Amino acid sequence: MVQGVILGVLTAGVYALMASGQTLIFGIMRVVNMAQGAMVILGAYLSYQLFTSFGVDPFLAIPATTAVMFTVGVAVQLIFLRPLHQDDRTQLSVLVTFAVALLLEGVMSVLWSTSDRSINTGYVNASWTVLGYQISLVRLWAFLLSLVALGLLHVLLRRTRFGRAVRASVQNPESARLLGVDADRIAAIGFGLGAATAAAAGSVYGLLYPFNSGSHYDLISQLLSIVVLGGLGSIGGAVVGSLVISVSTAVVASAFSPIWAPMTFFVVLLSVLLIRPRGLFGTAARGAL
Amino acid sequence: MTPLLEVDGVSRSFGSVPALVNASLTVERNSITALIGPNGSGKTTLFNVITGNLRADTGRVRFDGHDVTTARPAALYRRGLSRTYQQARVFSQLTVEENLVVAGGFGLAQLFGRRVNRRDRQRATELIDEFRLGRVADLPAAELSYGQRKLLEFAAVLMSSPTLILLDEPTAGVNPVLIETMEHHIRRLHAAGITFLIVEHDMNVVMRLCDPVVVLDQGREIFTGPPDAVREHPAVLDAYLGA
Amino acid sequence: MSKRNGTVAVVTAALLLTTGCSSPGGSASGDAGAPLVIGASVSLTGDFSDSGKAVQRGYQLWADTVNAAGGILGRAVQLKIVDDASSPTQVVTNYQNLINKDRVDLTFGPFSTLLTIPASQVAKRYGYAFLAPAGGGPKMFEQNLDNYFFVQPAPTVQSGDVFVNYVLSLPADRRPKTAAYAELDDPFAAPLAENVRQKLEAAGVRTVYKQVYPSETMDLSPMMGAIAALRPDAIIAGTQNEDAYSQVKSLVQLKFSPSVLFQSNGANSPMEFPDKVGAGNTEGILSPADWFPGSKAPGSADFTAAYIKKYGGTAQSIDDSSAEAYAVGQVISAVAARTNKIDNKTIISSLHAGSWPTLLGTLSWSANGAPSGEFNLVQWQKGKLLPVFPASVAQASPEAPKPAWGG
Amino acid sequence: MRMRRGVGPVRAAVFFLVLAVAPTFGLAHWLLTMLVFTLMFAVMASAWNLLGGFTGYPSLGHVAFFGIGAYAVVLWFQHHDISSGYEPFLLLPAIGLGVALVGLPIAAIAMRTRADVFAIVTITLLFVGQTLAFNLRDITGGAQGASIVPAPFPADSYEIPFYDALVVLLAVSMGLTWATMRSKVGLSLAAVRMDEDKAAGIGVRVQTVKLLAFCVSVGLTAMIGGIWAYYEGFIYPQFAFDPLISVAMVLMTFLGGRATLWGPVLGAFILELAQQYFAYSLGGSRFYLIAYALVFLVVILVMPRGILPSVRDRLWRRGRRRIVDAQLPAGDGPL
Repeated sequence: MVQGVILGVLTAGVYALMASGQTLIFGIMRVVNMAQGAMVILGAYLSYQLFTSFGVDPFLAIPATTAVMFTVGVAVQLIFLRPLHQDDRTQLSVLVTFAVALLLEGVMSVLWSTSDRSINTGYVNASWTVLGYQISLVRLWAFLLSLVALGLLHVLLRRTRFGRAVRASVQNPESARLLGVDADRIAAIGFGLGAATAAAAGSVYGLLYPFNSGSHYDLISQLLSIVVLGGLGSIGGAVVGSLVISVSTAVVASAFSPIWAPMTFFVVLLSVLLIRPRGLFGTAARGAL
Repeated sequence: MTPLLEVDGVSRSFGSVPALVNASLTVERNSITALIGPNGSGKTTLFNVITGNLRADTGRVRFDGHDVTTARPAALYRRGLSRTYQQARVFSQLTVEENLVVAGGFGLAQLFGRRVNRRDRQRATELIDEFRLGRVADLPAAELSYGQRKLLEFAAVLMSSPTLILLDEPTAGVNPVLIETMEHHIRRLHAAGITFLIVEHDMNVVMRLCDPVVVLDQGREIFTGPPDAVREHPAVLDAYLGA
Repeated sequence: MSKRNGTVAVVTAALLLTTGCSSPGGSASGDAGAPLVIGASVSLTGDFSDSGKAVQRGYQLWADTVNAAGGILGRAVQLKIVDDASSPTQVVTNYQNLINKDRVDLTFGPFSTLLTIPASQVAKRYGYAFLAPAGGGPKMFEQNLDNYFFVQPAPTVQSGDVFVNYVLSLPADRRPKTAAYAELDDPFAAPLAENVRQKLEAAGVRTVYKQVYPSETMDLSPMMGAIAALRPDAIIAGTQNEDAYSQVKSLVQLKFSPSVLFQSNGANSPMEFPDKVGAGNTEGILSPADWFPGSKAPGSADFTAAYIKKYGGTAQSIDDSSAEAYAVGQVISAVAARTNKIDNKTIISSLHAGSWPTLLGTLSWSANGAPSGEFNLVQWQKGKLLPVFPASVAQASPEAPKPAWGG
Repeated sequence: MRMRRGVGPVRAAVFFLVLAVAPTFGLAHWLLTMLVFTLMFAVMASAWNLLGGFTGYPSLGHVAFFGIGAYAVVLWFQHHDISSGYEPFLLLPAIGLGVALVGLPIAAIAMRTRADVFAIVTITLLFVGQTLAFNLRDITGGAQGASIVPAPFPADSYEIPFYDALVVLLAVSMGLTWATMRSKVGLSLAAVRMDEDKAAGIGVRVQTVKLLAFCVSVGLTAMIGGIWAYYEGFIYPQFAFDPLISVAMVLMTFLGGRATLWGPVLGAFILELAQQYFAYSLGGSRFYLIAYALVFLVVILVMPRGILPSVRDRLWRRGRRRIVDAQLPAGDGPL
């Protein structure tokens, strides 16, 4: 039980990181990014490649992978999302980003084949014994890294001019435009940022779990549940959603039965939606960052 | 006889920001009441509370003698209270005719009947003629000009034979000819016995058309009286110029 | 208005009609000299694609070997391999196309029971023999198809029997007293582990933990944590691939090393397993295998040599799915050699009788296509996967108890 | 709405006549098999359109109901023997009705959310369905899968009963679509799609039509699930609740044209035939996924409203008219 909670909390960090990118993209553009999972996996492959070819530690590879993925994110926004018409952008963007996910999956399966990969560093199996409980070193590092990344994201949104512009466009796209915020630029950078968080999370994900080009399907269903649970557009909500989901899953798996673990968070999600259709921290018309 | 609409001490806030503070208002039968006030004074919020689109935190709303504070918009619509929106909300991919028909209200049984039957068409055609929309009757509303859409939305609310119509800025952003058209229709319908509550920025229109005028400022009602008195009233001047 | 669209639909339909009707009348095999076309749908993309490609290599290798020796009854073997993208819908279409459009002479099976069942029914409908290197789950044999032959030593569920026999062969004081079972919820792994559990319980091994986990479980740590807390003598795991690696990794992190660790799959992968869990952590782990490097079974040496020649690598790098696929071909060659005929009827009637030597050992089949042999038990010893039981094939004696992690 | 009378019904009659007589020309089995799968998707796309196209609620979880239908047939066979082989087809209306009823409370909850969140909630349904199918072993056989006795049809005409049943279902589905478009249900659904709050405010029976569309749509989908299970002879949770089936329905509808009568069917014929054919003939080149995704993207970017509306627009450009479910009014352009 306690072991389950420890695991859950440590895992939540990584999910929070992936989900924060997802929710950031939604907050800025009202786009449900179905490709977030595929971007995470792409990030994992990139750091896998850096590790196997050049021996770069996945944690150290993060600046490089985030930079690459930032570019990918900007490109996706500029090429595929910007041309969409405003009227049915929400519906179409779900499809477009899904197609992007398929595209990335296809590219990944060509580049790395479809077999499972995992990043095996020397310390991947190391663990510490604390009060009789085992804490995996990788998970701890992953957790800390996610906290740092989330912290950076927070600072970026709260303390910089870009952040203010982003928050303004989340609150009210109309007035943001009146204030001279270049919506297209913000959207591109926002999508880039979302992809960058996916890359950071991907490096960590590759250390924790085996992955293949099709792994993104499982991932996206969980990410979507997390962001809907927390409330679309709310980064705080994404963090809380990750905690709820990964702790409940881990506890159910270790104390009850793993076969019902995947069901756990869907049940949590549906019951939350029954009471609050907009999620835990979602707000009616305006987003909240 | 009781007034048609009574708003009594309604408050509503968004988070910590109060939009309406103990606001009250009365609309007498067969009047054209204007609701004016500076930007952000709570006019649209009050509209939304009256029509049931927003729930009041405190206070009561009575329509035609019934307490409708917690009524849903659809229920009020069926009772004869209908509204237009500031940005003219019409169904862009429906034709003008269909926009009228869909506003006409129909029961469960009719749901499975023809999309537009002969009776619908008859009723719609009358309005189309009255509002001179005949040339565009078969076009999707998306093809209309902004002013035509405002006219269409106005015409559509008449499909349900309302007793009270709330118009949210009927003349905003339309050309002078159309302003006259709007005024003409309001007068005509008023003569036919329909009551109006109008949010309007154009003071000339208010002066020509409305009596009484209600002034809202910072969520409070600060003045109610005939249009001539509005211009001289110190509180009103304060509200518009002072803040 | 959209008359054009209607027209498009009609034209499309008409086109389909004509192409459909004009499909070749096809000559029903038999001419000597004409190539022997064998069709197979294999998962080259999608969930099962890894093993799918290994199966493809096995088929191809057999075809090359046979053709180098003059073909089958003088007919060159020609493979037509198509992709089913791991989809049950596509696999049906593919065998339909292979049989009725391309009129192949024989069909070989796809990968996985899940795809084999719908595919074998199509083959059955048109009287084709269906030899499959994969598809040994219980549901497959419940179909009672007389054209189906599972080319492995035993139904997958019984591949743990060899482990049970090994445990029972130990003197009572060296047998594990308690066992924990972790079972992947798929058509093979969980029934396999259940089969082992029932037999071990009957033999007095107490079950202290039993849990089934779904296939998409990425994180097995919670379950392995629960097992480690109970400190069982043996962990018996019904596994596939990645979950086997994850289990070992979790146990290493939890610093718990049971004295017996049996994994039904994954651990018998000679290259990937040490790569994924770390070579130092493989020592002493047990797994069943039909083919293993250095096997003395008929044709094994030729197969190994040919494989390395064509695809490179070492004997250690050969996936046993390739060997199983190769064995399918061996069986066909054997039928041709014994009967001097190569048609589906002959194949079906021949294979229900007698025994057939392959590189997986000597195979024979019951009426529903279930083979009646036994697997071998292999164990990791000093970085190599060696057969340790039964004694007839053993290349080393079993190492027990399993040493601590890291060597 | 003055339509060009006669053209629609004639087109439909020709289409269904061709479909109905096609097998009597002795179509090869492989072709019939492809047509069977294509028709399945045509019905499902058409059913999806009733909800996703007309109402604008993009369900990504329809396959959950497909799976329920599939398992319903399995369940039935657990307690009954097969005799004529037609029993599962006779069972279909009951499955459709049953699943429509099951869908009612689900719709009531799910449709509390709007477009994007609704899409996600329906994805959740899919995974709930899959997990239940895996875990309710006594009913579904869990991860062992469940097999169905093969239909006792002669090999020569094995596909025909499936084919015929699907043609009937396609007629039903398109008939319902046509009836929807011509009735006030369609008018109400269109209003919901364009501005649900406003529609509710003017007394449109928003809830009723939404739930109706959902239930009819999932009921039809479930019936296809039943036929699919029977045709495959073996089902497995991952296959019966395959997200890609959901995606296919959406994609076909978008490709052909949302909220049109023929669009989803056209989309299904193009996509499913192409997919089945290319996966077979191109022999699993890994570039297949990339090509698929690129086609998908190009279609959405170039023809965001689908083939039919875009083509019609182009043909009637001088009319500058938008057609969604409003049929084009007759006559020549605006005055």
